[in-house]
Amino acid sequence: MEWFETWGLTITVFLPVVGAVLLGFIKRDNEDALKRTALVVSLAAFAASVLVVAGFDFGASQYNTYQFEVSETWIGAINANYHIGVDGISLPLLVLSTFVMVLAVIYSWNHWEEPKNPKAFLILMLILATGMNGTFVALDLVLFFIFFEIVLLPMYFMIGIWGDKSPRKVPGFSKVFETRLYASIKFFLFTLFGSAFMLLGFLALYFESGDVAGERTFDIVQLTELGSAGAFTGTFAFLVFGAMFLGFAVKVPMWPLHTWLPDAHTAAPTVGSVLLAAILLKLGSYGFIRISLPILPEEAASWAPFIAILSVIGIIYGSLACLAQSDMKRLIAFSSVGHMGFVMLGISTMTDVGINAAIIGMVAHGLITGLLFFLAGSMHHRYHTREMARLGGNIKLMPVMGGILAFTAMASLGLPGLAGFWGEFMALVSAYNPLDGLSLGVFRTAMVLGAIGTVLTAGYMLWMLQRVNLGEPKEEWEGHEFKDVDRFEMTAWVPLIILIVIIGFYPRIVFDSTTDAVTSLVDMAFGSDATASISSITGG
Amino acid sequence: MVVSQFLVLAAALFAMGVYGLLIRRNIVLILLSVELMLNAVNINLVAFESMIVTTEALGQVFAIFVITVAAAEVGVGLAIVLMIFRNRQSANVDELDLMRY
Amino acid sequence: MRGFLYDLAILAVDEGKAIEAGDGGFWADTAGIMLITPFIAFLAILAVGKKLKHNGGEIAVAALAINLLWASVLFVMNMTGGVLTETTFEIARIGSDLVFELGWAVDGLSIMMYFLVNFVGLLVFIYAIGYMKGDVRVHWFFAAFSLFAGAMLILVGAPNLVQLIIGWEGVGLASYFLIGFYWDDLDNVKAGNKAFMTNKVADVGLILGAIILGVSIGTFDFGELSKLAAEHDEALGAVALVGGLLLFFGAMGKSAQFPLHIWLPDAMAGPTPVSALMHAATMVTAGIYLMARTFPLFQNFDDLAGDGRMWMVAIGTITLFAIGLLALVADDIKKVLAYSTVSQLGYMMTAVAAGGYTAGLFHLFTHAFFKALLFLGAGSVIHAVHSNNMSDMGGLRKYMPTTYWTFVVGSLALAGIIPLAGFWSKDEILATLGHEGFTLVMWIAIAGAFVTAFYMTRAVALTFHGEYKGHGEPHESPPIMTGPLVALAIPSMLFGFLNVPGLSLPGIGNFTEWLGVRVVAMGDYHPESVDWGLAAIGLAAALLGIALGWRLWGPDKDTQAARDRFNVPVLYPLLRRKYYIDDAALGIVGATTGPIARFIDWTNTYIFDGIVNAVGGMTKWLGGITYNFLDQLGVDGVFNGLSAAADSAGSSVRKLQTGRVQQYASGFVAGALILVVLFVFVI
Amino acid sequence: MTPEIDYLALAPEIVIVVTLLGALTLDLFLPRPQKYWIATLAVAGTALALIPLGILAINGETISMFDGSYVVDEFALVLKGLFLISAYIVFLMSVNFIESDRYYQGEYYFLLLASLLGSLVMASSRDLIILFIGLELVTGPLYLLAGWRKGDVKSNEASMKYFILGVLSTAILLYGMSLLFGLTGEVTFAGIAEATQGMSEPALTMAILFMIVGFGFKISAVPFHFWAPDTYEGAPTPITAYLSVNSKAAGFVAMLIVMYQALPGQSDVWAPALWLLAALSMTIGNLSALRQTNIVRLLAYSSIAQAGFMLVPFAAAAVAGADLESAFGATLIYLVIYAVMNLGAFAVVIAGARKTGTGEIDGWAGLGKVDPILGVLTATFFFSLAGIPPLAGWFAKFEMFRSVMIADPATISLAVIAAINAVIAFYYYAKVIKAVWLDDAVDTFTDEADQPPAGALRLALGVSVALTIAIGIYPSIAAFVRDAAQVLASGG
Repeated sequence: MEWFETWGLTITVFLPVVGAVLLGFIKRDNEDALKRTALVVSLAAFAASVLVVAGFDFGASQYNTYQFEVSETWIGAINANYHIGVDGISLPLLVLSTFVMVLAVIYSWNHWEEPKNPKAFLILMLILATGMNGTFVALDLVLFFIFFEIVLLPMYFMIGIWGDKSPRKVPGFSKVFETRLYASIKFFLFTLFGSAFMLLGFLALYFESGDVAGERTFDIVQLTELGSAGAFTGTFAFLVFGAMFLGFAVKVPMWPLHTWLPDAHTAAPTVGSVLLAAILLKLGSYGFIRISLPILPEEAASWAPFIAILSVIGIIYGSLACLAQSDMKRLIAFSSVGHMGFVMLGISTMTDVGINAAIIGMVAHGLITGLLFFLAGSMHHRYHTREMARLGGNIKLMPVMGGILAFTAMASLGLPGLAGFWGEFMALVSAYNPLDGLSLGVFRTAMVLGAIGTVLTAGYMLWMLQRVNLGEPKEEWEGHEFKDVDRFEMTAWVPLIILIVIIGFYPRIVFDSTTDAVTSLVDMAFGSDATASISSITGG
Repeated sequence: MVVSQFLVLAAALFAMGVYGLLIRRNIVLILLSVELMLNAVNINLVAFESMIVTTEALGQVFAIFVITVAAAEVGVGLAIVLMIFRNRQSANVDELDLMRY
Repeated sequence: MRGFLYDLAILAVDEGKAIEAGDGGFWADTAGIMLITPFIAFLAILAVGKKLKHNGGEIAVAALAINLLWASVLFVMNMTGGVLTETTFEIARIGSDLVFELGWAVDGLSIMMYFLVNFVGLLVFIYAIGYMKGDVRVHWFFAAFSLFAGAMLILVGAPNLVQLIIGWEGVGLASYFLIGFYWDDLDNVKAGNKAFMTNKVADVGLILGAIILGVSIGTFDFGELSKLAAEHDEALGAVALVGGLLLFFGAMGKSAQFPLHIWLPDAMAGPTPVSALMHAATMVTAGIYLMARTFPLFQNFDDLAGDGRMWMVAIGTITLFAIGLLALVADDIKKVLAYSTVSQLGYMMTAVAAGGYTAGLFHLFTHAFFKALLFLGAGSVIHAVHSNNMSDMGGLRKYMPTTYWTFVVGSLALAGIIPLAGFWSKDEILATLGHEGFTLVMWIAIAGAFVTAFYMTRAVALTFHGEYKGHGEPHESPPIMTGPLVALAIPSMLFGFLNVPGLSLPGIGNFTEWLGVRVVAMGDYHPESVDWGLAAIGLAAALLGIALGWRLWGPDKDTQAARDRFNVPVLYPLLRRKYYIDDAALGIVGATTGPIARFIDWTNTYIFDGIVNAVGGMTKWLGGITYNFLDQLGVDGVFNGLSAAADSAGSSVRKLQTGRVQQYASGFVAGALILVVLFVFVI
Repeated sequence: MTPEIDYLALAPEIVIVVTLLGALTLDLFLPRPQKYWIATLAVAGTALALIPLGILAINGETISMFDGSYVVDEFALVLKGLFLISAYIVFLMSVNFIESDRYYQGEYYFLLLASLLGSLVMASSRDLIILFIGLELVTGPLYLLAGWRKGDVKSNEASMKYFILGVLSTAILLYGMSLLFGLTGEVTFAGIAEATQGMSEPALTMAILFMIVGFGFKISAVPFHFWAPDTYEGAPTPITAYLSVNSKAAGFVAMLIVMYQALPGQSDVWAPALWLLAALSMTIGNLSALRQTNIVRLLAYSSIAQAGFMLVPFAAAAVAGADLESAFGATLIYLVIYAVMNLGAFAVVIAGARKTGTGEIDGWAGLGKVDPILGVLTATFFFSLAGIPPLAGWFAKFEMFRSVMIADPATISLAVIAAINAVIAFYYYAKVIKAVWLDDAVDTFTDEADQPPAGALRLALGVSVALTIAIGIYPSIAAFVRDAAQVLASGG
């Protein structure tokens, strides 16, 4: 396994894109071969990531020390390196990403959107996988940027080609757009806008590091050391943080930069929405944890209340917006705004509890909302509408699917005992007692509002269940033959369900990986007295 | 000797050239305006050379190059004029606005 | 391991009070099985329930039977010496010392609840097999019912606040499922939503309270909490008031305290067994249980034990009296029982809040039996006449004797007639209130006793006496249903003696002692001897209620008819002058109780329900505003506006491209000139 | 005295000269059907010229002739390489394009080779006169080539506009040069650099500005860009490609040499001026491109905007303590990458126009479904132009941003303008991709639609796509250009 220490991550990241190339050589009409190859490749990538977990030393997780680390010169001229590695924070997300990718491939086995073109679709999916896995392991700002952006291309085509073809009237424009076209370009422009400024931020760090450390570097590890040593401060830090904030906040998405999300999610083909919700949104929040916070701790602390406020607005706002939706998928999309609000609230507290909350929140949201989008897709597949007004009595027509929908909705509203609970609960815990020096007023208000947000969440989820799942089916479905969950859907969904329950009752499987890393991250950024926020006031 | 008169002359010629290029409608006349401008340059060069005497008489050399190139340019120009005239029996630049926006 | 309770016991010893408790050995160590079997049953029923004879009912019963074995053994062990231990395992550790644990506490309190839940639960499950026969998707009923049992046991077994929250929301979920069990009709679904949402609102209090307390003392562990409370810990004291009241708010939701009681009557939309087990016997008492679990917190800090307590007692008092009156005008028999449940919960809450730990819990204990009994009886009746309305019943006693007698027993117990269970527990509450100085409250409680007896008599009279007004031929329910009735009637009669003040049963002591050594560390009050004077007053009130009730709704035709005129009391004297004195009496009663009851009914429907609906509607409306205006026009509009601007800018800019070469040249020269001017002359 | 001449150093130029003479003579003797031999010759000659270039590069020593007026150093070699390779690709594009035309191939290749020669000469020039000669040699033939389709009035108009504005710019440029000469008495850049060191003189400022105007025409920077869209549209597409790559590059090289070599001391004059041009070019170019419906015109405006991006690093040079090398290198790298991907884009345009029979973007709808490979290529090149990783374009933009990230309001503000423009630009590049992939096919496809592009064109596409992706994934390939930059950046 020696070689795996060095090659493990590289394999995990690039296997999918290699697979994409392979698919390129397979005849377009040979669908089975295409699907099988894609499945094998994604399974292999998942297996690789599992091997990484197996070989991961959970004991040694001092922050900023990475395992399976590789560092090779890449762009020597600007001292940008191919530097990758995992730690307790990125590990769960990496596994989540490879895992969901496998399910996505399985699901798409017999769910092809029009115009049917499995070859192109699978190729795009695999490219996407490389982008996502890469972002989670990149330890060099330039590399991170590249992976962060690679994700855009496939998603643009997924939404644009296989997206929702219904017309959409856009305020401010005279003409009516096809939803997919509007959504795809909107998605791309928003993210591009954010990442353009993010890049400026990275560059600024690069030069500043040259001034303070003698050698200019994009290396996250080195920059983290500099940052935690207080190298970056003042206006510089403010601007840099702001620039990176734009990049990450758009991706998360944080209010008020979220408006691309409902359109993108709604327009995207099922698998697209799933990956978008399950993984892509995490790239932003991961960026905050991995880059903004360790490298610019003081600045992060001074931005924290602002972020907290935006997060809470997001929570309330997203939930309220959900209550106004008539389109099931759009409702689920808006729910993401609220859930990611909790994640960001956790991060904004700058405490180990908060950041742990954020990470488990990301994982849980990935599983739950991913599953919700699978369901929405499958139902659209059968009803050919997502209008909740036309649905109803689904559980009578399709008991299994209805049951799973009910389960997932419950998980999504943060029912204790299911995965969704820990992220929300611990985010609130951390908000009660944020990093010393942060305004208690702001954060405790945030806690209360967040708690109220959970009520709203429950509200729209039950409302959705009532309109979609319960009551008598509408007349228009008289005599329709509805095929309940088929075996591909089952294979894709059951793992998610199991994981949601397991994490709900035994969150250790995530925390054991993250907690040490997070604790020492907070130690490193804010000094050891900042950690163990719980004990900091009780004296242990 | 005094250089400034020459410079003023050159500037004036150049200005006329520009003026002509802007208001003349006939392409041939436009070409002539260009000639004016180029010659203004030559006057400059020679005048300067006479002021600061360089070992290789760079000014004159430069001027000769300019004259040569100018000749070539006009040659090309006239070719184009001919081509256009063939196609539309006119040498009026105003009529050349097929492509816009 | 002996765990936190043991530490507490030691603490008690320090206070010089003797305790002796075993660690329960095998039975306590394996008590966790009780928390798991229902979930296994849940999955099993979902998997194979449809195929079984009783659609999985047998699985559910089996699961609870196993549980009852453990529960009973522990119950007995606890009687004879006491059991005190907990078992936990870590499910999450954040940083150095924020630890989340799951596990099960085995002490007087939890054992009492284990027994209660499993005993009543088992009987109700058995009953349900008969009751649900031939109904739709029975397997789902039993699955959800088992889910409830599991969640409830997780709740009562919780050694810490987090596990309690898990169970807490779990039972909420189960009740959502079961209230909306007949979801083909959206009204039932809405009732379920209403229950879930009301509780969710209250849960905000619970969760915030848990966070505030937990973060302040660095653990969510009940033992730590009680210990620190007993030690008057400062960090805890600082947040005791707000934390405690937040917990109380949470309790108000589950235990249907005024004004959050509104969901409970609607919850009757569920099948009757559900109402019996969840919305009478066990789930709704979770709030009381929470108060009891965190009892030291409410006792040991002046602000909370002072002003805080006033508020809580006040809420409890309003609940027990005002809501009790509503039972007088309800025609749906289950509604009558529901209002009665709310009012009884009011008693318990008042008692616990006032410091009557034992009194409150003892009433919880006895109430579980006879209220379950009443509901099952009502269910049996409904099963027979296929209607919930007492106006479709009457005279059933000759058709269904067993049901009748058991129902009467339950009613008398509830009314608090000596020597039935209700009498002793209610009397203990009155005594506690008196002792703790809530004299006014005590008198209201006595009045409440009168009202209770009054409406129960009405229920019995209208249901079982007079002549039958329904359709078809009602018949006694099958043994599988009457069996549980009898099985519940016995404890309803006898269990009062388990805690007669001053009476210690040979070898097993009494309820107060079983409840555990923990009490002693918390300075609660429980009467050492029966105050017969007070008892007599309480009893008198009850008897008066029964007498008036009987007089008013007694079995003769005229007054049977009078029941209908009762809703329009102004006309009543004009129609009947015969028994002038009686009329006068009736007039007074009618003219007073009627309007008051109806007024409260009105407020109930138009104010509190109104508020809930208004809040719901408002929120939706807000959602509309947020989305349609803010999002689509505002935030989103900015984005669209920008790109639209860029678009038009593009079109205007490209107009420069006129196609005229000389205009290009002019631009060219102009550019040059501007540059020159700018850099040579300006800069 | 006779100056000693290093023929190896001049070998590339000589090879080209021989080739173009050969082309001329062959044209006399070959019957029409065999004319394609001329194309072959041109292609071969260009390729051949790369050999001595390689040798020189390996020797790596700087050879200076004619008292330092003509220098063959790493910088010159890099640029000559760029010019030769891009010309090579343009020839490949031309082969079938011209064959399909009924016009004279001989002259076509002769003129193109002449222009190429001009650019080669200019890359080595370290003296006003040679620079001027070189520039004119680049432009002169192009006036004619722009009007190559004699019968086509559009083509006439294109060449006419190009010509008139061209000579105007030449005149202004020369006027500037003459002033410069007058002020310094020098024509070699080294000499001028010395003489102008610390000189502050309105006339000098004016001279510099006039020269900037002259170059501004060549690189089609706003407001000297008006000719570009019309000429691009009217000229034969390969020539357009050549215009937008080689002649633009030539203009930039001239600018680079003059600014960094001859006038390093005056950066406080030219940097702000170029700041202005950069901002204008990016903004106006992008905004106008938004509404274009013709793909060639769209590329024209895009090339204007791209010129703006390339000018950005210059603006940084003025700031105190600016790293001239990285600024210089940034422009150079951008130039190289831009050349590769823009040629690719034009190759796609030729192939696509052949299939769809139109240059209108709407006419390309659904091309991706008819010919997926071409569709993928389109996406590759246009996304690369938009600067989306992992395609070469990102590194160009990255370097551009890098050069201006200096703590100074002027540069930071320019960076922000550039960032916003980068986003706008994406929108219209995406328009083409949207048409090709997202829109439903309109059946305007020609009967050739199903045939693959001709061999030469395929080669052109292949070369440029390979480079685009390779550079994008492993930018170090392009980064070596920076070493070349060092030679000049620090003022020679």
